[in-house]
Amino acid sequence: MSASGTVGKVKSAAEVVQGIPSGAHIALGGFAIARNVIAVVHELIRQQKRDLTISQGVVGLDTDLLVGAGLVKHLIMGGGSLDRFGPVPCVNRARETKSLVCEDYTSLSMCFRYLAGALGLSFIPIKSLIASEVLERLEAGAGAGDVQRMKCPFTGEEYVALRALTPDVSLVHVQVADREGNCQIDGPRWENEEQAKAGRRLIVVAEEIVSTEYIQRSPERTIIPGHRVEAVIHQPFGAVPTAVFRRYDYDAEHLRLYVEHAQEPKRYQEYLKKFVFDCRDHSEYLEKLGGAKRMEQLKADPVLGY
Amino acid sequence: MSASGTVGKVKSAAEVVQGIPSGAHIALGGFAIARNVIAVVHELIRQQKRDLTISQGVVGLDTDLLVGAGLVKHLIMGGGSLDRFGPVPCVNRARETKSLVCEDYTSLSMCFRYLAGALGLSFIPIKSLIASEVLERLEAGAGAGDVQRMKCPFTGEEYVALRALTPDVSLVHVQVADREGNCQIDGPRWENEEQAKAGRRLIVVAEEIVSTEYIQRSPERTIIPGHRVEAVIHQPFGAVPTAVFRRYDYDAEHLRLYVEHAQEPKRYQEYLKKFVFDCRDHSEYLEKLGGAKRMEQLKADPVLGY
Amino acid sequence: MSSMQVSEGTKGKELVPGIRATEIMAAAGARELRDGEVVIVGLGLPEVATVLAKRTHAPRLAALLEVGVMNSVPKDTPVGLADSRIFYRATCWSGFLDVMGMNLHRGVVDAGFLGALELDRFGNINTTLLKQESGKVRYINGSAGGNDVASLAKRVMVIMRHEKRKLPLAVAHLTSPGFVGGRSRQELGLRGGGPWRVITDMAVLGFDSVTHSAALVSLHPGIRLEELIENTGFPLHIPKEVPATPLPTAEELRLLREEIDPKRVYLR
Amino acid sequence: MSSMQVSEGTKGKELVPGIRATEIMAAAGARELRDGEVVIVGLGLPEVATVLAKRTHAPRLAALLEVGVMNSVPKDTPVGLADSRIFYRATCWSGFLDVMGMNLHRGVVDAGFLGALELDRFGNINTTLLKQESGKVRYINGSAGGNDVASLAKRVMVIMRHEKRKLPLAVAHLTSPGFVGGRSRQELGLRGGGPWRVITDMAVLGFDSVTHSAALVSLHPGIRLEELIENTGFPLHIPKEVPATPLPTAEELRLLREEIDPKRVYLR
Repeated sequence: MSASGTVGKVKSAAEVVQGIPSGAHIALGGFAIARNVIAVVHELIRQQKRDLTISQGVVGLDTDLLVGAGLVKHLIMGGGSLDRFGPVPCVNRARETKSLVCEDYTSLSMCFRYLAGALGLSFIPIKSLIASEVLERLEAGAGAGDVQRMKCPFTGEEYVALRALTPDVSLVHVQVADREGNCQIDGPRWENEEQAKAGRRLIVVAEEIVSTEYIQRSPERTIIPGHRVEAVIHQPFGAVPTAVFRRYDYDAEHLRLYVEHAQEPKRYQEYLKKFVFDCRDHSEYLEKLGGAKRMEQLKADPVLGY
Repeated sequence: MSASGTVGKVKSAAEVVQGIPSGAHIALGGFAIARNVIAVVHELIRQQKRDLTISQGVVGLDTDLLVGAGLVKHLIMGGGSLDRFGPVPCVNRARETKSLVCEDYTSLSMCFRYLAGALGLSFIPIKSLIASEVLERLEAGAGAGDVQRMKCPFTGEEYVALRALTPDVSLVHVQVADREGNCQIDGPRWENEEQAKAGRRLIVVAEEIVSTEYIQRSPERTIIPGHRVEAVIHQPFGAVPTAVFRRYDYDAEHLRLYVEHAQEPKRYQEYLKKFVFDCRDHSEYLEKLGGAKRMEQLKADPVLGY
Repeated sequence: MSSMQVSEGTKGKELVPGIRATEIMAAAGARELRDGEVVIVGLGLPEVATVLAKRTHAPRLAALLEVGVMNSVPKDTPVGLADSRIFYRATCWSGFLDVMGMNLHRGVVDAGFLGALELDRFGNINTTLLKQESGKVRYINGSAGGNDVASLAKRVMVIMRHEKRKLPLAVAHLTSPGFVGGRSRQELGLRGGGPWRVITDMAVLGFDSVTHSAALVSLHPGIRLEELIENTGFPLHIPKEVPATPLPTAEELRLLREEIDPKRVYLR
Repeated sequence: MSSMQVSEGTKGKELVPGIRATEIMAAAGARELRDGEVVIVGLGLPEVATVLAKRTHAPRLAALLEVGVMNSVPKDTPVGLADSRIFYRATCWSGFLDVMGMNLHRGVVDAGFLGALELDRFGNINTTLLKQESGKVRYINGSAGGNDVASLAKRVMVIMRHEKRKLPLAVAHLTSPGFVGGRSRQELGLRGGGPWRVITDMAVLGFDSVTHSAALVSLHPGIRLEELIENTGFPLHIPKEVPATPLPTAEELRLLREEIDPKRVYLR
């Protein structure tokens, strides 16, 4: 059912991923090790959705998992990192072995590309990128059709025009949503509003489903309105081992374990087998991480938010 | 003192207006009969700041007062209305007698012009205005240098490029601000975020001054961060007779009285004399409206917000 | 905003015994909306029509107000878009950039309701000024969101009073484009689908798919065709068989009268 | 983000008895910030320097993080910009569009702190990849906000370890532009003022106003000029009289050690 349907929007990750075709352009709303849509990423791997184009402001564990699993053919990104846990190992290896095409932008130019998409503009100008190898590589490579030097029609100032990004599917992990998809996000929102609204389809993963009355109590906090949302995946601890502010902290232990395995393709396959393929769903995965007891340890202090 | 100063930012309307020169471009954050910066507008009239350029998404009582007082030479607007109380009488009369230059845009094109200003872009494309007399009049008149037909460098689609608006001073009325200028707005925000951040200088009028700790309790609600704010005018009931959501309702009685006087230049001068020139400050004006007793009547119900 | 204000002058007029013109208009407006659609509404009859649609066949209609209000459920009758009464129980408060930029300009708004001072045969709308017979110009409101909605919504619906001077051959000021000069929207370079329905207190009008000029879709019960033609300032395509606008059902009337506008603020 | 991460390898190195290189770097960084300025910060020494400035001469410094966090007062040490620890007690949570668009691109950011894998004589920064001697490329992080800050901030400050291979004649990948090819920022079409200071564990570098190539501003106490030149991969303008970088004051040291980074997470 589309966003305009009358059937409920609350679905499982498996159902949602069944509706995402191989070859799709998926925009991910995570940032490094925060609010990654891990539940959906695992499902994309289990269902072996291939030849994906992934775009993301600052790629993190989510994209690294997909690239490591060999599902990504094209990556459009502003940067990448697992914060203190190091660079993104699978992404960097894939780039070094040239097994994926990569368009390197910057945080702001990615945000502007999403903004243009969200506003229905086919392009937007920017004053970054100029005089850098970032721009030269885009012009000479995969980004050739997406950047174009131009002048302001009023001032004559030089700009780089960026082509809008309108992903086939935008995915965002949020703290709360109601059954209609009205979403509220705690903490900073990086480029989530633009990335979400740029998508032709928008699917959210919510830690908690709240009533519409809850949303109506603070409508100024609704970052994504329900009518834009096609499906809501209700998945508590859906971003583990990445952090969700005010819900739980990143799982440092598991992130270290991930990085250790991801350094080496063979060990990475062991990781995927154990934590993805051998899990029927996210609950089984959480069990492997230590289940309820471990989740309790990761749970955020209500004052600190981590 | 500028925004970077170490002297307190909390000032009176009179002090602030002393720092606004005649001939300035002022962007107003009000909308029809909501959150108008009446306290500052009255002071601009008392101090007779002339030859102003005023820009506003949908002009309301605020601009009508300034135009009626003969202080505005150039108006850049997306529309105008006093809602059920009728059209903006002084603005329309001034247009009919050609005593001011007026650039007519639309709600979205005004918002985009502010957005461009706020983002530091000298222009932004839009798909409104095309094939309308709104565009033709702009091209043939005062807006000739601010609109320019262009094509998307990627798709070839036709757009109208709009020149960014970067007002000399942006004024916004908000429900709460701390002494550093961190502002939170209740209810819809129309184009306030873009209009505020487009300004070279930004001055806010706050119904209530709160502690920074209050701001820190819900930082996701800070629409204007303090470092952008040059001065905070603390003026309870500062927008009367226009409405401030969750604080007070519009004063229907006074709005009717206003419209009645504004129909006719001579009677309008009587209005100005009584409610502006003969008041030393906003407190005296509020007294004339019925003082504390009347304010108590206008005060919003905490659940309904009006 | 004026461009979306309540249509005046149909006060209490009953077209058939016991049913007011405004009630027929509201029901006709509601029937133009489909479930799950996104609509930009103004106050007055458009709001009444939208709420009626939501309470009948279109419970998942998303109703957006340009100032940044979504799906509000007013308890008291608002006087305009700047009236706090219209903010009540909304699911989202944002602003122009979100509603008009990230929804309307983004291309996800299915329908927009507009008001008009004048509307011409090609569905061009004037909300800016009136020209008096003396040639004197009287300014009224300007575009506000009107031009944006007319340019970008997939379908534009106008609810207005049916008067010859309000429906001239050509508008005195082309604020919001329809099929300008009879050209297609694509030729004009406009993304939105343009004018779709004009709902008046006499009839429902549409636009011919080839000539893009106004056509009669249905005549309200109690209105004679000659009366309609007499009160229209431009030639109308008239179908061979003129359908009658369906009357509101008993349930629609009950909802309108008892729940949606019991004080008859708009259903006058 | 990597481009703003803590500089490594200065662990515990004392330049003069009892004062670590990292402490001199933090104090030098703090002194480059003026009260009331707007600064885009990263984690590690830039954050430590900013907090030191705030607690001494610049209480009204506005400290922005690119993810959309302003003026936070972390209680626990964050591991990166995506770490919730860095959100604590902020005055504003917004996003990239606000911080990087409506502040940085708007032109109101006075100073930006960046890290670097490599920095060359014209202040060009590489945070994308390293080329090994075999010619093999190793990817690291990319730009994230680095290129944006380098392009648009009024002054760019880099805090990094002083090593010959990290300070080559030309960077292996020009991620973030300085004075590319020795040209002025205006010639390059860039709005920001470009690289202003490079604060290392040996010296503070600046850029010659005519040639735009790196110049020694001050040498840290305990470092010999020959040692500096030996460890720099590009020619340096050396002033006739080489000033010594001021040591942190007793109060600065107390703040750094007792209040700002008592666990010596960054002041290693």
